[in-house]
Amino acid sequence: MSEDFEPKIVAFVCNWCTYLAADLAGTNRLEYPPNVRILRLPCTGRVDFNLIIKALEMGADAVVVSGCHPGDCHYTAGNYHARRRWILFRELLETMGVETDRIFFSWISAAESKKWQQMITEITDQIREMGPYQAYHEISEATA
Amino acid sequence: MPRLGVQAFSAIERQSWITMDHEESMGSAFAATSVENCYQCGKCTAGCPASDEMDFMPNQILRLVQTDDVDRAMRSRAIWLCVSCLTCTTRCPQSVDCAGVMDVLREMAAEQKTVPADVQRVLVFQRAFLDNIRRHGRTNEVELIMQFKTLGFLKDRNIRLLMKDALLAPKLMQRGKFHLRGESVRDRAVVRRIFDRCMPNAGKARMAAADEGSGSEEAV
Amino acid sequence: MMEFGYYPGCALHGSSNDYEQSVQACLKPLGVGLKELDDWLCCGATAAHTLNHMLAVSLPARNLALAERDGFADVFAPCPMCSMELIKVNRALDGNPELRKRVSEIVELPVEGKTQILNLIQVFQKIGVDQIRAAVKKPLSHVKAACYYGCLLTRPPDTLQFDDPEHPRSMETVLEALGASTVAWNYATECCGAGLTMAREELVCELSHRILTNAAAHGANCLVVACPMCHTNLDMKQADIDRRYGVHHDMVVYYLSDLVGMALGVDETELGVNKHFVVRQAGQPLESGATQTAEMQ
Amino acid sequence: MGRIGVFICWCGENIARAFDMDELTEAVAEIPGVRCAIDYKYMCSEPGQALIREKIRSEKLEAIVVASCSPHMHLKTFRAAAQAAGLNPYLVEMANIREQCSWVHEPYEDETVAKAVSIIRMTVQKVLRNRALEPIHVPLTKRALVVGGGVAGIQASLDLADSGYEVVLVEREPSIGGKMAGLSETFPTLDCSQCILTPRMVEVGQHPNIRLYTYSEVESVEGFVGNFTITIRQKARYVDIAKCTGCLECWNRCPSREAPSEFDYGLTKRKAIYVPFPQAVPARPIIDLNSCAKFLRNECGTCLKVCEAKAINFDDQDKVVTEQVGAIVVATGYRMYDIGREQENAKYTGYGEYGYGQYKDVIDSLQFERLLSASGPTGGEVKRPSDGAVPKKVVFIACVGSRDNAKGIPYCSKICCMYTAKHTMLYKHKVHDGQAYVFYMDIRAGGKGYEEFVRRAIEKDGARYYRGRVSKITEENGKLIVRGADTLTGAPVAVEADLVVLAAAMRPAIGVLELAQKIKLGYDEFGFLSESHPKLRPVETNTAGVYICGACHAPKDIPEAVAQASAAAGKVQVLFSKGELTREPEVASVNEQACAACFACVRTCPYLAIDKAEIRDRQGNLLKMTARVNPSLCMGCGTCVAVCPSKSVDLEGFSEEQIYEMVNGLI
Repeated sequence: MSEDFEPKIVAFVCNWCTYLAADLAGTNRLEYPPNVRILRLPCTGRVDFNLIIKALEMGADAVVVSGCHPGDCHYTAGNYHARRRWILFRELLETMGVETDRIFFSWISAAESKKWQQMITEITDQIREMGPYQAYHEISEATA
Repeated sequence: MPRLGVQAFSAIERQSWITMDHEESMGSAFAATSVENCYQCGKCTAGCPASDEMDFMPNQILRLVQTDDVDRAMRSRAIWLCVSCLTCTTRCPQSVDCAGVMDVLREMAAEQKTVPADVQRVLVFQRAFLDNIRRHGRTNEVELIMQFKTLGFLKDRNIRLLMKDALLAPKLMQRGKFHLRGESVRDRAVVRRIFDRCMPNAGKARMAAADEGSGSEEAV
Repeated sequence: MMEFGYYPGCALHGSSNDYEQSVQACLKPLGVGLKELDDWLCCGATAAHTLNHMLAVSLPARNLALAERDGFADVFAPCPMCSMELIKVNRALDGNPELRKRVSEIVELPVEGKTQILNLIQVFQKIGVDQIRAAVKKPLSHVKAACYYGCLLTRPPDTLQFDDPEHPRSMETVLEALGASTVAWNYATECCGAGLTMAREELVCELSHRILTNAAAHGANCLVVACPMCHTNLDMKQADIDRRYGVHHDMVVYYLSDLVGMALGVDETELGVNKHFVVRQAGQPLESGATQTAEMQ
Repeated sequence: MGRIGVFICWCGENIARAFDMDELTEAVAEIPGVRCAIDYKYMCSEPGQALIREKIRSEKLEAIVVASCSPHMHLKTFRAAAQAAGLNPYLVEMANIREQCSWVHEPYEDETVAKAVSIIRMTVQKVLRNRALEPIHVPLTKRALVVGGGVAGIQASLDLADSGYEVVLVEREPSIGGKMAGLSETFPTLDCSQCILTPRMVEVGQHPNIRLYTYSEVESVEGFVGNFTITIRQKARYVDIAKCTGCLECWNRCPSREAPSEFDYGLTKRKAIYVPFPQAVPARPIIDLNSCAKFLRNECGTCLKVCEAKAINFDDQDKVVTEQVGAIVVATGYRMYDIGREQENAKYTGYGEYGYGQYKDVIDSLQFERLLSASGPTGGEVKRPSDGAVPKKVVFIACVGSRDNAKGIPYCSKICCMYTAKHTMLYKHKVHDGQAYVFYMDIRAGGKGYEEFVRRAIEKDGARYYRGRVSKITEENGKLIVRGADTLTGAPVAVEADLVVLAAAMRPAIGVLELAQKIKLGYDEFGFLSESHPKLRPVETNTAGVYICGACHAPKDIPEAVAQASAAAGKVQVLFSKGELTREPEVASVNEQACAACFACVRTCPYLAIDKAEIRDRQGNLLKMTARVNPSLCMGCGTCVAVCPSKSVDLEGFSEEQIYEMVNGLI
């Protein structure tokens, strides 16, 4: 692996829990690697899984989807729907040969800034270890 | 069959023990039960026909199991006074199979030889009963009574009890209710094999009953 | 001609042979035949589930396997202890293929758990209470019965799924069809001590004494049972109980089949009623109620 | 669009310490579409906002991005500033380079700087595709429907009516008052239930703002928040209550006295034409078809003859009326667990062992309330039903049904501990030489003055409490033998009682599930209605404009039910306080031509904001079916967008295109 490889991680987070956790991490000055880019959505229920593919296609090395804990969804059940879709979608991705271990699902509440920090740190290390998702980027470039 | 033992009642496994064991060997219809569900309302005690004589009430037996004091539950007289009428199980608001727990404790107590002396007679009777089936495939009442009386006598040397029902025999005979030669099944070999498969350790069960006394001293 | 498989159980081939005699005699005029299960084994009773629960599954399972092998859809088990054990195992096997496999190996016969087990009351229900009513020759207007169900006819309710475990009425329904009256009393489902007859005699006497006392207090002139153990405790032990408590219960205890038979005109001797310990001369009317009790609270 | 202004805030040192602000601003200015990039020390300050306003005008900016703190902090501030300069507020976005960048990453590191730029680039991509939006205005009918005229419904109705709003109160029974009207005295103060409730009932009956429908049921509910259409069925009562003067001559003269009194829970009989109880509101009679000789045998007709007001109408029919309301308060209350009776669901098997329904002197606690009540069948003297004797030993059994998994009710009914203590006390006050026994599992007496109340029952009024359940009740020689356990001594207990009172569980009222389905309310496995959030939205439901209070939500006592009712009324007042409803316009919409009518969105929408709709041509022929979002209900979660297989739904502000381009901008 190249020494200077800086993973690109796209995080789709919900506006009411994980986005606020990331804000709180800031307020508490909890330092973590800058490789993560946060995209704020109203709810993880909004995450269409084509978005995940799209992100990988566009050059992300990993994707994080993080929302409210089960039962805490601001919109009642969006996170639950997201989770359910993901279970189905994951198999499809695996069949297609997508490295699903580059896709992370988590529940982080507005109070769990520490958990956010730890998760991002761990994922960054892990992806740094795995290296860039060259294979997929190449496919998408070739077909582009 | 998983071997029954006190160690199986360790804090973590206790709950799954009763559940698992029943599931594994008897299937779910046998009221796989969790003693943790008992909230000590005492309805079992309130309806128990034998509670008057029990040293621990049925709810207390469950409490002992809940708090990992299975040993005391196993040494209790209560489990041998239980008449298996299932009133407790039927009425339990938490669907705890209290009578089933009594069965399990009796099985353990018999194996670990922790049966108090004054209720040994129950165990002796049950042993004699099983032994009877093992040999004949059916109960042979005369032999069962003789065996029970003798073994019971060996245990408590109570002549009154030994002779007590002797007066009944002629009356039974008079009514044609008493068969000196009991029935046996034709295929006795298969009965033996079933017994051997179910109780590999008990082996020569016949006499396990006789040397049962050893455990009782410490219990009383 | 109706025919059921028949699992007598040890008691009916032993000291409770009067019960077998009664059952056979009362079913004959109803056109019901019984075919005994070939080479049946003891169900294991309380002893098996006290000492070894695998045995408590395997012994009844062997009998169920025999019934299946010989193609019996229904098996009549007059002893509630036997029928409860058989049904319990039936249900366990029916829902559990793994257990079926294991038990089949133990009992050396394939067993599915598909046989329907009937108790005495269910046999009468199957024949049809209306049919029985139509066949009555001597209505039992002199009978004022306390129906005693004991434990195992209705318990455990989830397994047996037979009648209300607190206020059963099925025996009353049969008796009322015979022209008998029944009393509402309190001990219909209380335990008599059952299998502890030998081992805990004093307990059995105490429990049975309460039952006899309550039945009399509610005006019954006889007790009706459908269980050999209940009969033993309440009938055979009655003299003991009388002695122990200084009373004279003098309470006749009938099997349900005795009364059905009597109403159908079957001779009491044929039914084995003369073998009971507490008896009335045939034809002598039952006295109503009041036990001469020396001590009552 | 291509005239985007980016305003980069230093936030004093908070942002500026991490970057060379000049370099950052220059890099941002390079982003395609950016017309100008400007940095300033405190963008949220008045001079900062003035700078934004000035640039919007001078540069003719079409949209702006403020790169500073979290949008949760200042998005509203900057949107207001932009609006002041004539820019639509939905064309303002924020790039969070403080909480999510400068505060958490190493200052001046390349990656930190790169991240800040990419956050801004992403936000520019978004705002480029934002559309000018106007808040959604929804008209509002300022009238409320209250379902249920028990104490909770009465409280909610009066609160709303007193604050000037019209209320439509629908009660299923012939009179309002609910369960409370039948109670004796209330814990923990022992004030007379009817003394405190009946004046409130009269107030409801006379209030100019309350339209009362008794003996009526809600038949259907259409529409949405602010705009519900309610259909109400007024059941035929065979007495025209408009003509009736309430002289009750009919009641006095009716010869029939056969039907068990509903109000006395079957302890007495009532006539065929009757007023449920003397203080009923409306105090107008009703004819019961099933016991009236006129209807049964076409005989009698006495009431018709004696009624001078000509109010009796044997040909009366159900009437259906509609009402327009803007909000709904559901206060349908509870019923008692049917002890020992046939249950509607086998899971709630009864208590045969307690002999309720078999022994006359085994009664439930609502029946005992009637025996204690001065207006009850015994005039407040405690006399047992079988022979009218004064019971000297009374056994109270708590948790009958409640906390009994085997009977299908694992929950605690919450009020039984308190009313049972009250029962022992009132009994002792009336029967001085009597003894009360209580079999209980735990005493749950949390509440103001509650624990003290229970202690008083035990210490002062001598109630004997046994901790244990009862296994069986039998009747011998006119006594009820109660066989329970005292788990504290570890022994069975038998009490020979004259009367047994069973504290049965509280269950939701019959029919509440049908109502819930009509209004689209959630409910739990026991049929209690679900609140929107257990802590923060306790009287709201997930259907906008619908509120719940009282025991339809969970078992609760009178103080709690009343407090909740006032809370629900307060929520309605908040809703009604505006001229119309305004809602955030960032909602979903359906491309109806593309919609394949699979209705996956209809099924997933948590707000039931998507309906199935028909598209017809001018002749009225059905062209196709489509999903259609009701913008008045949509909360903008976007779940429908994600589940739509044909990509025919989109979410304003978070459209498919926007998010794709934002991802593009990030990387």
